[in-house]
Amino acid sequence: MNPPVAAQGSHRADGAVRAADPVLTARNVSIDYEVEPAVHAVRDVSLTLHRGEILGLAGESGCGKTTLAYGINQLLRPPAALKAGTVTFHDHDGTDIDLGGLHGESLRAFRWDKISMVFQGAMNSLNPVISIRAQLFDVFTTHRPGMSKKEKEERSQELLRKVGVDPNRLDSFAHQLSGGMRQRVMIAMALALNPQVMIMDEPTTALDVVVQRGILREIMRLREEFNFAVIFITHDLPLLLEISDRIAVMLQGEIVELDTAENIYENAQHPYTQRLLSSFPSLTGERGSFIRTGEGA
Amino acid sequence: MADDIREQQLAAQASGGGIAPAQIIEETPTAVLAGKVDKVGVWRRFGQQLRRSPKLAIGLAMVVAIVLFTVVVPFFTASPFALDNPSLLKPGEGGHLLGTTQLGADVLAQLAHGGRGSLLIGLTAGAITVVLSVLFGVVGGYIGGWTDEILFLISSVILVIPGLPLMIVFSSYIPGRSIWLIAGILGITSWAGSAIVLRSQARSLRSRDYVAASRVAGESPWRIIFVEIIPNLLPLAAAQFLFAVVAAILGEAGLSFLGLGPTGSVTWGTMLNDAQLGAALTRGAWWWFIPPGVLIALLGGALSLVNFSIDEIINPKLRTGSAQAKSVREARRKHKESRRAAKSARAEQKKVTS
Amino acid sequence: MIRTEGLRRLLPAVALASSVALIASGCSSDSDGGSGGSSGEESVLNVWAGSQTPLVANFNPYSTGIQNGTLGPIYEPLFYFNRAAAGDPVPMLGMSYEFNEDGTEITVKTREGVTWNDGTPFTAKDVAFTWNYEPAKPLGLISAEATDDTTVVAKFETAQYTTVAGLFMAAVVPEHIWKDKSADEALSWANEEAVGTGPYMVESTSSQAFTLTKNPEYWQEGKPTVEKLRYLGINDNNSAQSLLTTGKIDWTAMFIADTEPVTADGRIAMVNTPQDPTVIYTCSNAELGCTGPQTDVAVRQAINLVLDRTEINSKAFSEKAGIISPTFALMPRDEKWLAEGMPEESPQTADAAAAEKVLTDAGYAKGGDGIYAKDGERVAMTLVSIDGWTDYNNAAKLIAEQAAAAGIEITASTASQAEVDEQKTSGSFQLMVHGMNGTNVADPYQIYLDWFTTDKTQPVGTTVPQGDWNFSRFSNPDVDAAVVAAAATDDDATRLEQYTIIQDAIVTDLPYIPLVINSTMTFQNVKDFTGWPTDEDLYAFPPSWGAMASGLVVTNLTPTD
Amino acid sequence: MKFYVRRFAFYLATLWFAVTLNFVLPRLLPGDPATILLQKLARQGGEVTPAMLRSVELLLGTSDGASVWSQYWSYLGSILRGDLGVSISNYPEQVTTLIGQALPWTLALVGLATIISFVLGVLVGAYVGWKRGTWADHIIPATTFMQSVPYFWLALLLIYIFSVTLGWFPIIGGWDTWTFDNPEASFAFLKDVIWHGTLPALTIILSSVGGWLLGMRNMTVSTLSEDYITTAEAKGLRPSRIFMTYAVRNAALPSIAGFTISLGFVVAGSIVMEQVFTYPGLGRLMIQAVQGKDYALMQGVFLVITLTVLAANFIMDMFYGLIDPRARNNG
Repeated sequence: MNPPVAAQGSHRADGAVRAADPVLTARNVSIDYEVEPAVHAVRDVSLTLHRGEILGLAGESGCGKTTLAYGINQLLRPPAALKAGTVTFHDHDGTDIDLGGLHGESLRAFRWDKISMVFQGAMNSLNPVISIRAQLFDVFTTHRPGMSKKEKEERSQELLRKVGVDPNRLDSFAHQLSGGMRQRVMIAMALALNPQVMIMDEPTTALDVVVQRGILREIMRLREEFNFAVIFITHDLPLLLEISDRIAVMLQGEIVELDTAENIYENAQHPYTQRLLSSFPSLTGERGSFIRTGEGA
Repeated sequence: MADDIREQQLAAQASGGGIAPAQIIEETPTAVLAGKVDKVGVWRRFGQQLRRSPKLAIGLAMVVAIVLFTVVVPFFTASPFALDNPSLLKPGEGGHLLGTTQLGADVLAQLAHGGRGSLLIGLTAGAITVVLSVLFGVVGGYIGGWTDEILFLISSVILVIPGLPLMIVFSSYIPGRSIWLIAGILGITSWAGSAIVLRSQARSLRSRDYVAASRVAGESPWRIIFVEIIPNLLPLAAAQFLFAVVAAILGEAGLSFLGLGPTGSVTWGTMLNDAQLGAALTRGAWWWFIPPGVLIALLGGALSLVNFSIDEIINPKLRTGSAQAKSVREARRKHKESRRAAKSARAEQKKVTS
Repeated sequence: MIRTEGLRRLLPAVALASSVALIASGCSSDSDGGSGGSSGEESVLNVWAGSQTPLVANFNPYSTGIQNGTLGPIYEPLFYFNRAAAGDPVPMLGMSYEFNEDGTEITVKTREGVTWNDGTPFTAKDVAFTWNYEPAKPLGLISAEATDDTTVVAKFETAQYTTVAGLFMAAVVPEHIWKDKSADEALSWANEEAVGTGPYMVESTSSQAFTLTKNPEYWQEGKPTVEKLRYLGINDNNSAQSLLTTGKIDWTAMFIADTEPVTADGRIAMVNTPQDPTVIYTCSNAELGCTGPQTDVAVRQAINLVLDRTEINSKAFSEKAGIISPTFALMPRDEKWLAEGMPEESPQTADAAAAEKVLTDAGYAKGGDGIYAKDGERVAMTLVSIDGWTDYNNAAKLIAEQAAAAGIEITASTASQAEVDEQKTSGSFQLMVHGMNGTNVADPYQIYLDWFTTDKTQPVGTTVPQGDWNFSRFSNPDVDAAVVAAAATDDDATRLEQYTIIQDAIVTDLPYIPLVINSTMTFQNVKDFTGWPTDEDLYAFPPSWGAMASGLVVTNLTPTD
Repeated sequence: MKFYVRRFAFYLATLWFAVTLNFVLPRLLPGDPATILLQKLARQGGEVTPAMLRSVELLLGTSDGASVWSQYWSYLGSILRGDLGVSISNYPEQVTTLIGQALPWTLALVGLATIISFVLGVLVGAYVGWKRGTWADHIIPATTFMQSVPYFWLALLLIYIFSVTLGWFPIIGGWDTWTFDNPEASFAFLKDVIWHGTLPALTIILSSVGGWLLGMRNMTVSTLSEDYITTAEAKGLRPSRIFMTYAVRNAALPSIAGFTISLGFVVAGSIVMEQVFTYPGLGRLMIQAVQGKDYALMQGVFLVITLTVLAANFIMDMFYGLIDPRARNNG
């Protein structure tokens, strides 16, 4: 079989940032929804995520972005199923973990510890009936059995402070928080175990622009601080252009183009990418200045 | 907020979990993936359901069978009131398939005839229930404001007033009790639950774009209720109707057992009462006592089976939930394959790089 | 309330007999529910007299909520008149009585050496007090006074020959307790530590049962011998029968259609003493406003002829009912009151031909629909019975079917008790299956007086007052006169002459069409207790709920060992 | 705030309704209670003594011509004073006394049975929901058939099989009258009461557990597709934790919210049940009232049952906030 566009794209991309070493590699991943007729949500996708980089995953809704993200973290629920391909996690101590090989206890232990996620629709990703504290503590009790109550408490407060939420909010319940706050809390939760990869699925879609900006700035800063890699999924290409190192454009389950943000912005190869770009009003000002160097904030 | 959530929870419970609180008849991602249910009409969904779930098929089959039984059998049996047979013949004796009662009436004939009575009561009460619950629930839920407040208040009052005691008090005052009267009493004492369920749904539909649109377009509330809202509540209303039918048939049996049933007509309830008065059990006349109870249970069970399927139409999560889980093993298997495939792929990888 | 509607479950147990042993072992806590002296412990007689739970302690003879066991075991009468068999009154607190020549004055000698169970001696004063006591004052009493400690004299407006039984059967209450109870109090008072002269006194009460323990000072030497009576509250005959078969009940009276399984092991014996007539009330008197075909005597006679009482008895009354006489003299008890040439029984089998002849002779002709009619009025009537009184409902269904055979259309319908009472008292009914009260002495007089005299009825639309029973609106001056005359004489021959007039009238006129004498079945534990009334020796009315009679029975019982 | 206003209105309206209904219905009554009572007495022993006649007249004969309104007010007054009148079928006992004796039995039996049935239904239901799509799904249809069986029919069968035929359980009563003359505070008595309560409780549980089970199962299934469940999985929480704290904790809310409501239904069912078992409870009292045409008692019982259900609702209102934070600090 001749290598698909995506594969070529990725080769070039690798060329661009050869220095960094990969933290996550997906090879020829295909995911189907086993319903009548079967839906091929993700087709033969390969990509590599490097340490500390932000990889944008763009595409209109229904193109399989989310499914891919779930697939990477082994979160697929029937009828969705990983039909082919491998996902390998390269731990910082050098060991490679085949995610497909994980399940049950090992998978459970792996999740959140190495790869954490921030879901779209922050509204419903918090359990409505138990307090924020309880939900944070859950993470520590399962993954860090050693931690004392006091340590958990301190850690939780610290996390909230980091995402700019008043630590007293630990006692609050989801319905008492604004959308932005909930998302910040989710991010705090995602940081809890210092994961090496964070998958963010439309983390800001539901929020209004100002809040959105605030949260994005937060994410940028935190990444500087903890140097985790991010897979940032959104349909908002301009946003990605601002914050990503590299961008993968998905269309009907395939990655049609993968390249550095610059290249995508300056000379997009694939017609779909071009259509996407042209569909947005041209972005004013020096690209990214707003977020990267907090000017005008 | 606070009371809303309670009302939603209540509605959810009252509908037997048919609807989830705050989760209304609207497509959830899973639903869409699992066969785009909500894009097609109620009846097509029903058809799909029929093909998909044996529950519905079995349920319907049983209901039809029972109805046919009550309709057809009377043509082949003696009148249920003919007493010109010996008392308490065993099944089969003297050509009486189910034997005779103490008065010498043919049990099979009474069973079929009584079935008509019970069904009549059930359906009438069910209809009353639906009408009232639409009136109090849907109208209130849609119009909102004070109307809603008051209608809802009434509903919740009726809801907590214990039903059977109320019926008992009612019917013990009323001298001659026709089948219709009993049905009426059962109907007006047991609509509140459905009203609360329908209301919570109507309230959510109210905020839908298309409803809002027709409001803006200045259509009359009634038109909106009957053209936009009620059709969407059809499955739910149907479920409530079936609930009501079962409840009414059981209620009638209870009343009859207390000697407060319909006078001068045969129902499964009055049959049970006669059998009890005639000490059928201690006399070993099981053919007199067992069949009516069993038929009530069968009919109730059958209707519940139908209800499950309706619930699954209303709340796709229920179906997809099971559907998902069913295909879990399947998925697992596929999973293993893919891993095997992956391994081999990696092997190749190594070759290439080396 | 053996006969309370809805609770009269007809029931024989086929499977029961076999399971007795099992149950006994199952209820090991006390496998022989206190029956007799068999286990050497103190003997307890378990009684169900029809009371339902919750039981409320109320031993007030003047209260409507009075508990069974009050009249007889606790309170005693002057004389006991046996309604079960002919015979002389049994002296209780009275020794003897005599009338003056016109029967308006009664002198009673009372028993000496009797004490109330609180130690106070009983005297004639108590009797005088009882008769003068407002709630129990006999009708027409002029005065009652104790001339000495053992003599009491009562003066009445009219002759008392026929009403003396009621007077003597009333409970005698202690003056020293009741004198400071006002009439209203007397009715609403529960009287939980009843002070009586009877063989038993109250020991304990609960909502499920109450226990009477024997009165050590009882005036009959060496009696009673049964230590305790336990009166149970049970809600329906099904449970009661199960308990009877499992040895938890020693004495009860209820309807059981198939007694074989109960009496099989010889421990339980059954005595059936039919007492109360079951009849078809007809609103018979057009002059008093009755409407409908049944106002024509021919129609009533036709119905009377077309009835198959044998089938009715077997299907509706499980062959336990007695054969009724159209004279309402209870046979054989009232044999001596059956006038010459009067039928001893109503026809037991249907004679449709005879019935149709009666109708045609009366000018009726069969219509195209097979129903007789006269002057365009079809012989079609509704027959009502109280919903849930199954034997009546069933009888009604059967009657409707049988009447059709003679071209008479009867529609059987049921209605609530309240409604039936309304129809009955106001006369707004045509036909009604209902009961009559049997007389509590061996004499049909009370029935003739209460059910057939003009004084005891009202025009249709006017309510027949409480205590009057002539619901058929029957009115016949000869009968009225005969009843009065009968009451005024103490001479049997003279009275029988009067009865001849009455019986002749009612047998032809049939204002109440006789059906059967309803059964009164009593079940007795003959294994653990002896001395029960039997068919051979009906020294007292056997059922456990019998007022006063139950006192004689329990006094007469002895535990076997 | 609105929430509390509503609830208050709700309690007020319900009370008024129950009370007023009791006032209105008797005035629609055909026939005259005195006649009926006499009938009843006549049926008992076939003898109506002059004494009885007079007592009945004194008891029911008089009727004052007061206006309906003044009657209504005095009626409300007497209710407030807790005076429910005198029972005819248990003359001269006060209705309140009778209810006082019966209430504990019903509360204990029905209350306990309902709670058992509820807990059982919720737990099994949650499990079945969790194991959706497996054999467990077949439990549901089975239970609904149980649910559609008439209470009394089931009760009679149970008695016939376990009490009459096998003799494992007593045939009647709340305790063994042949052993204990009166209820007493002893262990033996308690044991006896439990022994007598088993079958009645079983009846209630068998015929009411299905509803809880089905509701809980469905709620669990829908809850499992909520985002926060996915989050919990992604967080790598242990299945047990996800099941209890994330799924069940949420799915149970509707059942709990509906618990007190359904109490009314259970009480209703238990009425027939108590009749069959001759159980000394409220239901038994009610039926006796109906058969004795004892309207004072009938309405007293109806009122008390309603009040009990209301009280249960009130308690639930108090505590619901604890289990559902969203219902707290509403304003």
